[in-house]
Amino acid sequence: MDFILQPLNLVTFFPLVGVLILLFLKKEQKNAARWIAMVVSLATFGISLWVLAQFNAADPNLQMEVKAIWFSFGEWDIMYALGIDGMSILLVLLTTFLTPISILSTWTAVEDRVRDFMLFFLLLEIGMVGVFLAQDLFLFYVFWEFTLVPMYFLIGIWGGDQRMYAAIKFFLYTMAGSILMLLAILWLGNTQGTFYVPDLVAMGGIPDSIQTWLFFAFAAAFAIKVPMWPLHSWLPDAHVQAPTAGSVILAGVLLKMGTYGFLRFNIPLFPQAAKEWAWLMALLAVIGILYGALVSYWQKDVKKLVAYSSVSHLGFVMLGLFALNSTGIQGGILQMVNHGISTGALFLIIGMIYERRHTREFDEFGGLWKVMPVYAVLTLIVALSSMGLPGLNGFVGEFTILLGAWGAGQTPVLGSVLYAGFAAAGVILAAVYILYMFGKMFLGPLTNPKNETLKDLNLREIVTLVPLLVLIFWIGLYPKPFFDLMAPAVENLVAILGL
Amino acid sequence: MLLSETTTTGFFQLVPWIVFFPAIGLLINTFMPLVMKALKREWGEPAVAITGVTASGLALVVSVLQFISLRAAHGHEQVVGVADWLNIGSFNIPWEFRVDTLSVTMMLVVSGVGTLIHLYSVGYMHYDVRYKGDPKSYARFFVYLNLFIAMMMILVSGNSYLMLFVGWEGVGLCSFLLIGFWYTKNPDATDGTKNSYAAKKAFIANRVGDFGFLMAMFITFWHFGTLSFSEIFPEVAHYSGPDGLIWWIAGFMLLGVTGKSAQIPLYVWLPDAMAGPTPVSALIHAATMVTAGVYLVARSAPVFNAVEGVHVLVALVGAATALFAATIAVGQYDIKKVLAYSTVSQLGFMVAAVGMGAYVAGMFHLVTHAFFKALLFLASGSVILAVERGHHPLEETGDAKHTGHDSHHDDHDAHHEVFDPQDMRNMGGLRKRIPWTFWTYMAGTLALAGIFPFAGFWSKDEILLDASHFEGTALVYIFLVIAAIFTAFYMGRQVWMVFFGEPRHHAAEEAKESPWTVLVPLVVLAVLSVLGGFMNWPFKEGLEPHAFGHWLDYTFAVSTGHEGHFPEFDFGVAIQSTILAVAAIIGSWLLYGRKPLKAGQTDPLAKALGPIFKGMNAKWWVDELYQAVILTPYEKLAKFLSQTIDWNFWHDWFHEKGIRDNFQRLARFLADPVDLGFIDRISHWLAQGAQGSGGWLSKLQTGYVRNYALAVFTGVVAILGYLILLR
Amino acid sequence: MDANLIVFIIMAVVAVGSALGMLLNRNAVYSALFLILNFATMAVFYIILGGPFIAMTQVTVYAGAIMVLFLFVIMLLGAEELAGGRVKIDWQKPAAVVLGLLLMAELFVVVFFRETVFGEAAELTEFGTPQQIGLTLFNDYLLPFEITAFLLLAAMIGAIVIARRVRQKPGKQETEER
Amino acid sequence: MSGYSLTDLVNTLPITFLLLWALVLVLVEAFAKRSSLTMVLAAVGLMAAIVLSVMQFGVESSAFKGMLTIDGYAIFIYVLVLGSGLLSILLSYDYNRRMGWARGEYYILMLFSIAGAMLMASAANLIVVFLALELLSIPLYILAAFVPNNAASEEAGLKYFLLGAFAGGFVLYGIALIYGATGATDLTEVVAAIPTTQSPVFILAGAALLLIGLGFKVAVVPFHMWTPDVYEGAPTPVTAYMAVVAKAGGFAALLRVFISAFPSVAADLVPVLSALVILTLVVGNLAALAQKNIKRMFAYSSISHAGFIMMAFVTYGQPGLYADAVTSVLFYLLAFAVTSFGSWAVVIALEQAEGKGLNFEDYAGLGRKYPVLSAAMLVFLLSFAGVPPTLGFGGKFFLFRTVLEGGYTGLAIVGVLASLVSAYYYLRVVIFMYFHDGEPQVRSEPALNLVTALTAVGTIFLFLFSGQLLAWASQAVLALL
Amino acid sequence: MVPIDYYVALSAVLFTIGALGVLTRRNAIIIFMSIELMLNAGNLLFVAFARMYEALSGQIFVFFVMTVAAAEVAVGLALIVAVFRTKNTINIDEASTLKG
Repeated sequence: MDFILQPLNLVTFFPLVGVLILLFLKKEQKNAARWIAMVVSLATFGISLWVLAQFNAADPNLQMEVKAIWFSFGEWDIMYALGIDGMSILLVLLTTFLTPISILSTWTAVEDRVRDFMLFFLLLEIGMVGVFLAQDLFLFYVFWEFTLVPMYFLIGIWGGDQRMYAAIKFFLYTMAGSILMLLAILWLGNTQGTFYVPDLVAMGGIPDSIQTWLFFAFAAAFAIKVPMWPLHSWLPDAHVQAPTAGSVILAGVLLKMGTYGFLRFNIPLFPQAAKEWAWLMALLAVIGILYGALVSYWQKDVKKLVAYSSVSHLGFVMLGLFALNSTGIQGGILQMVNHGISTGALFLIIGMIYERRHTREFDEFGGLWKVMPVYAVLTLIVALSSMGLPGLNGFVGEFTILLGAWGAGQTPVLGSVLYAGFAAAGVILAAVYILYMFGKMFLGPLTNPKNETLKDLNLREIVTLVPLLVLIFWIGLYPKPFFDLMAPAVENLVAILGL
Repeated sequence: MLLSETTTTGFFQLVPWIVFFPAIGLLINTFMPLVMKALKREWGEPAVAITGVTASGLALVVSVLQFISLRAAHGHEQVVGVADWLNIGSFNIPWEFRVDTLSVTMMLVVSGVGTLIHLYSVGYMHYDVRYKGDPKSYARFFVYLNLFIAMMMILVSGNSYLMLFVGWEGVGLCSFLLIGFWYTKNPDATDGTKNSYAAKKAFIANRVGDFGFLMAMFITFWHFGTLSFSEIFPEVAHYSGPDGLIWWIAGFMLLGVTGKSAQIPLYVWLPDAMAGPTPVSALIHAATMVTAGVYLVARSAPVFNAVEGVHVLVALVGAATALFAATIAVGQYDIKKVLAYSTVSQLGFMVAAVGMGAYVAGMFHLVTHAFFKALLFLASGSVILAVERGHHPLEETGDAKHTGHDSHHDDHDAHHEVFDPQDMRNMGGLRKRIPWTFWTYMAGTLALAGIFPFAGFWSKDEILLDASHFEGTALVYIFLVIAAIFTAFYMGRQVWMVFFGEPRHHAAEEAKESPWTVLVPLVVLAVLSVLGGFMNWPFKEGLEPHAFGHWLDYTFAVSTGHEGHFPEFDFGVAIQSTILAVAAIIGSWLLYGRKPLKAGQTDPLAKALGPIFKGMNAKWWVDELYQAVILTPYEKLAKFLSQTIDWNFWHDWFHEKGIRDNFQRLARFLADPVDLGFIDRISHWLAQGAQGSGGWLSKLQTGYVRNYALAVFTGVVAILGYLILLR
Repeated sequence: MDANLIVFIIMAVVAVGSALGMLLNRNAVYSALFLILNFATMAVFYIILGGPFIAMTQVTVYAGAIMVLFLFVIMLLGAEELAGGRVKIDWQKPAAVVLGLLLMAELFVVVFFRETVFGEAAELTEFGTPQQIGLTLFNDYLLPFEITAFLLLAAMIGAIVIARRVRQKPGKQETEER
Repeated sequence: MSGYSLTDLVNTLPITFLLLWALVLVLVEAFAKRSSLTMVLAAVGLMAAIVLSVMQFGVESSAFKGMLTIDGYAIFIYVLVLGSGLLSILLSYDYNRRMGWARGEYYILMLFSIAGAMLMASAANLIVVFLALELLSIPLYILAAFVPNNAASEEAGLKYFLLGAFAGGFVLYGIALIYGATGATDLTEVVAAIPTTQSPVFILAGAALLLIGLGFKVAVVPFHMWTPDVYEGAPTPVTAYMAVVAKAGGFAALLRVFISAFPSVAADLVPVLSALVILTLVVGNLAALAQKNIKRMFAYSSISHAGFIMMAFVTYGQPGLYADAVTSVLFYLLAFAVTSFGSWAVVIALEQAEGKGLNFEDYAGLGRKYPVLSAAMLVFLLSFAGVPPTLGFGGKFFLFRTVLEGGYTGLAIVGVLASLVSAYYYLRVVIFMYFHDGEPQVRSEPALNLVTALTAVGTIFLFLFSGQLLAWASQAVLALL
Repeated sequence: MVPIDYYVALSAVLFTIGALGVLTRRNAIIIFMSIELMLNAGNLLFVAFARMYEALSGQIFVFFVMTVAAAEVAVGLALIVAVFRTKNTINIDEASTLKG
């Protein structure tokens, strides 16, 4: 019992309680399903706050570890090992935070098979939290792959017209990457004799040439998930077709699993390869930043625009991580959170208008500010956060990333400040497409008569957005607590790199 | 001094309130309408106005207190920390306010002019929201204005480049919001005056500048390890790093300056920005925000001083802009466009000044320009308001009726004659109908034209004086002098066209003077425009000499490491420029004053200059050029990438056709080779070769068991063959 | 030349010839008869190789019982010759022949191109007699023997299951059992 | 003279009991003529045999003059095939009645076949291997053709029979060659004689022919072609049974024979095995993609799973590695068995007479109408695709691990790519179940539901608690040599 | 005595002919007979080797093979008869409805 009540066990598996209760509901009990999911996810969030309270920010090591031998195979011990440190705690909090918000957003949007929806959603939460907490590669892989399944259904059942195509593409794409990672994991287990990540990191000693192979095998999985250019082709499909809550989680958390993977595994496990190939990663990241921004600009569908903007934003994160210095990595981590909040909020916002108008084409909108001022203002704030306006969260992340990348550009890691330079140009392009989006939707005259009777946001919708806005301002104005949480762990990581 | 030293130094701790007061104001005006609505009451215009003006006014009070304290502290700078902000490893930027003479000067300008414009807006916007048919926007306007004050205060008072950048982008945002304030207007305009388009344009052009700023910050940080002014400036003087590094910093900053202060090549957004309500044009796009670039250069004086060559570059950019914009201003008909290009031109003066290292002159012109250009814009707003009220008189009393009026107004815009209350060709003879406005406008005009003893004369003269001494290049002086001539000319042209002659439109005929809230700020600013020049009295006799210069020198001397020298007044330069200005005004009288324009008459200058005037009127086709060189290619590229590369090629062709379809084809083949006719063809060929006759081929039968057995057998032969023969 | 060898060659020719006869004959009955001939020659080889009991079993069980069963079924079904013409997959036959030749070649390599060869075996008496076979079978190979018992039982049940089916044909009803 | 004692019977009690029980059932069927009674008794017998097997776990012995080896490995396979038999019987009963061919011989034949599979797992003599193979196969030929007056079923039986006998010929010839090289058929004698043999090429060719014969049984490409046809034509419970038990028996014999007797040819066989694996994975998976009939799809998928298992077999000759290889094969077999039975149970629940209800379209709307059943099917499909947290993933994980340990990275990459492709066709079923609307016809039969539930829960829980299972499997390995 | 290798060679020829029969004939019964020929080729090998090693186990093996053959014949002929009843032919090519 003590084992089960470990904080990390609880935070990971508490949603299972909800799943079990939901199993016993009837199909017709829609509201009950909603409330159960809501309460359970809120409780999970509460538990994650409890974890935060127990977390010692000054300690760079794993904390609150839960460790047990799961099973042995040959000479391996495969561990059930969960642990949390500065690199993962924010992402765990982000996950538990976004889940109830997403659930709230589905209150009226999802009417079909509500129970199943909530069931998949809670399962997804388990998988996501598990990914961020798992400290054993095997366990990590289990959670990693497991997240595919509920998401597949969220897209496939409750998605748009092309949902089947999108769902299967999502599944196969991500799986394609992760199986290569599986091989690399096995290789590591074979040569190093353990899957326990801290041990693997401590051992080191993988020959450089092999590090490169392993690095790219892991990178294949993560880069597809992120998605890094040019592996992003699944993203617009998945995002556009997913239901709102699915998009929120997809953008908010699932993509972070990729960047987190780079951070947690690629960099510390293969430091040599990371240093050697940082330029390539940074290059792809920068291309992603510019490409995503340019492509976003030409979209006719709001959701697609935001989807492509994720390519751009995640490019920033990757650039920060592969600056391989404390500044860049911390910026990268924070930007993961920022992107989760901002893009999550954007998807919520798109969902709100979609629920009203059942379209997302720009041409259908225009001048919405007039009829939906509250909605417009909230959108504006989120959009500005997304384009990195100082004082809002996006800026803090992007600035520290660019600063870190610039610094890395002066060292052999990247070798050129042009990475940071071009990435910074992405800031301009971000303004272009964000303002394009905002302008198309809210500014100009209200020409479409269908929009004239639109209702402004109701209280539930505002409540859905407000927590995100609070964070947008909080991180933008006073990010210190966030940086403080991750700083020791990141310093530790940078020390491993030995730069 | 009324206050003791200890109390006055205590005022420094109040400095964050220059941001907090406006912030509180904007929060109140944002949320109170919602709260009151919930309470079934109304948060009316008076409440909004009082809140907004008070917020700004309190900021002014705090600024004044800072001034007092700083005087008491003999100009010693103070740094007031509020909280940690970014704290990453060695990178540590707190929220810190810097109180020194430079920042306090800016604070006073911003909050002073800002408060006046708030006051002005109380009356102006009352009418404007009704003419635009959206009375609910009144509160929104004050929210934006307060936000702007807060952001501008952060900009001028931050103790680090990063904090400056927060304000820098923040005011950019406010600019965006306020330009797009009437976001539904002019949807069909193609010349960039489409309001939402103008707003975007402003933001994006600014972002390009911001990009430069960011770059400058990155270089700075990685070579000085900090972004804090107090730590960088002492280092810069004896910097011994890679060559050209500081040059890059300064160069990138210049890019930022060209964005924010509307210099070549990024000035294009500012004229379009006049789509915003007039108080906005006055406050943001004339008096304060656009001078942020000038402030940045002045603030970074040590950086600019530390490297050769940058001075020339900055000064040339400024001077060229001054001249270029002045020529365009000559060809405009829109009253605010003229002032807009005038602003660009005057900003060019300032940038040229600070570029030359004449920081005091630049700042001096910044201050006086803030007075008289704000005045001009506000007065022009008053003119516009007057014309608009003449065009369709409003019932002053019943707000309730305005909703009914809204639709009428919209219809009017859409279907009837397009009346532009800002077009000078629709004015004329307004002198008698709106005398207060006229006289204050005159004060502003003379100040801008640089006529003794108006404020503009002193500050512009100081710039010209410095330019005449400038060792970098003589072009700066020449450009500036010509620009000054143009300035006088287009202002003369404007005054003749607007106030003299006969009304050319019934609206001008029935124009009404504006209410007192509009006029009071005009008068105050007019007084400042007249007297403002005396604060930097250039003679040893009379007033305190170079008071403004010495005041600022507390800052510049500390930061640049050497005392400023203040050039003696040069009568040669002064008289020369005055004569030229007067001559230009006379020239404008000859063209526009002597024979006032009639309705529908073409501009006499157009006849005289022909294509040149056309160029001036068309802003030298720079917008078109940018459209062709940057925007269209950008859109083409975006379209190409997104449709052709990303979707058609990468998504559809590569993934769908290339991978998926071929994959399925292969799968089908493996599962059912016979159906695809592949094996049929081989069999056909075999049959032809072996039998020579295909008569019996028609009897189609398939024998799969034998096929299967053959497969097994093939496997056997192959495996045995490999093991026995090949191995 | 050794008389044994001559006998071997003659018998081998007969064996191969009869096998080819089975392979090539259009008529199933003839094929079966050729196969019986082939099995009989096998029995001769078995005797030469010292397996009189096996040879006897070969003749009685294989050539006798099993092949009679074949013939019976052929006759029963009236399937001496196949109805229908040639087949569509004509590449099968050439391919099969080529592969068959390849296999034979491979096996010949196995047989003849080795470092050591299996030479002539030593003279023996008292080998492969029924008594010896029986002893070995029930002594060392009891388990396989038992397995064959179950195998035959299973086959028997299976044959019954397959054959004992009530079938309904239009116009006549009959119950067939085997 | 005999040298046999009661211990021989005791040691082989699971097999002997089962065979004797089958004899009893023959009599019962002959006189009682009630198929339900036979069915119940068969199930009881299987359960008893399971109990007997488990009781023997840990005992290591040989019986019948070394003809049979009873060790943990054998017991593992015993339990696996006995359990599979039990599940098959559960699947069959209602099905056979509903389809109208309920006959007691069905269960008796199944018992014989199971005994054959068990003998294959224990066989320590090539003669026994051959006979056990036939004992496994001959009932299967009949079971495949069990449907009366049904052309498809009869065709399946005949095809299976002809090709099986053909493959049997190769096995026989292979054994003969080995006998020729070593003068022995007992595995220990063979391995002892190999170093001194005069004709190593006989060993090589013999081993290859054995591999081919057994490869036919487990459906390795290019010896697989009977599989889809037979799986489609045979009654579905028989298909389920065949897919698991024939594979288990085949691999059981393959591993024991090759690891015990032919480690010497391992190096030579590696390219052959690798080629077989790659062919199997490629053909099996790609062909499965093109299927519209679910039975055929599962047939091809089972081919691909044979390919996966063969992957581990590639490493069998590396000393110190065969233990892992065997463990992962056993685990994979178990995973495959559990998952496979579950999925076939769902197929049976949807199958209609005359071969209807077997196309993907017939699964449309299953997710909405029968959430539990479709959830179970989802679990099975995910397990097949190797998505955690399912047994299938565990199986693949250990398998790939072994392959990588052996140094066959390329093979492992082919393997993971194949599993990716497999996800595609499994997902297609999921798509029909969940994303299409339809009116699926489903039968709810207690036995069927029991099997579905057991296997679905097992698929997940056995993975989560696979520690014990692995321990068991790896213990089973230790006894092999 | 004749060298054992000759027997092996003869067996190989017979085995191949048997396999060819399976591959080329369409009559199910002849196919089946060909398989019997293959088994016999194997038997010949066993007997020859038994002679060479002077071990009876080879002959025993032949004995078992014969039993297996008998069992197969019982089942196989039953299947052929069953198919014939349904399709009225024993042309194996007719048994090709299952494909794809």
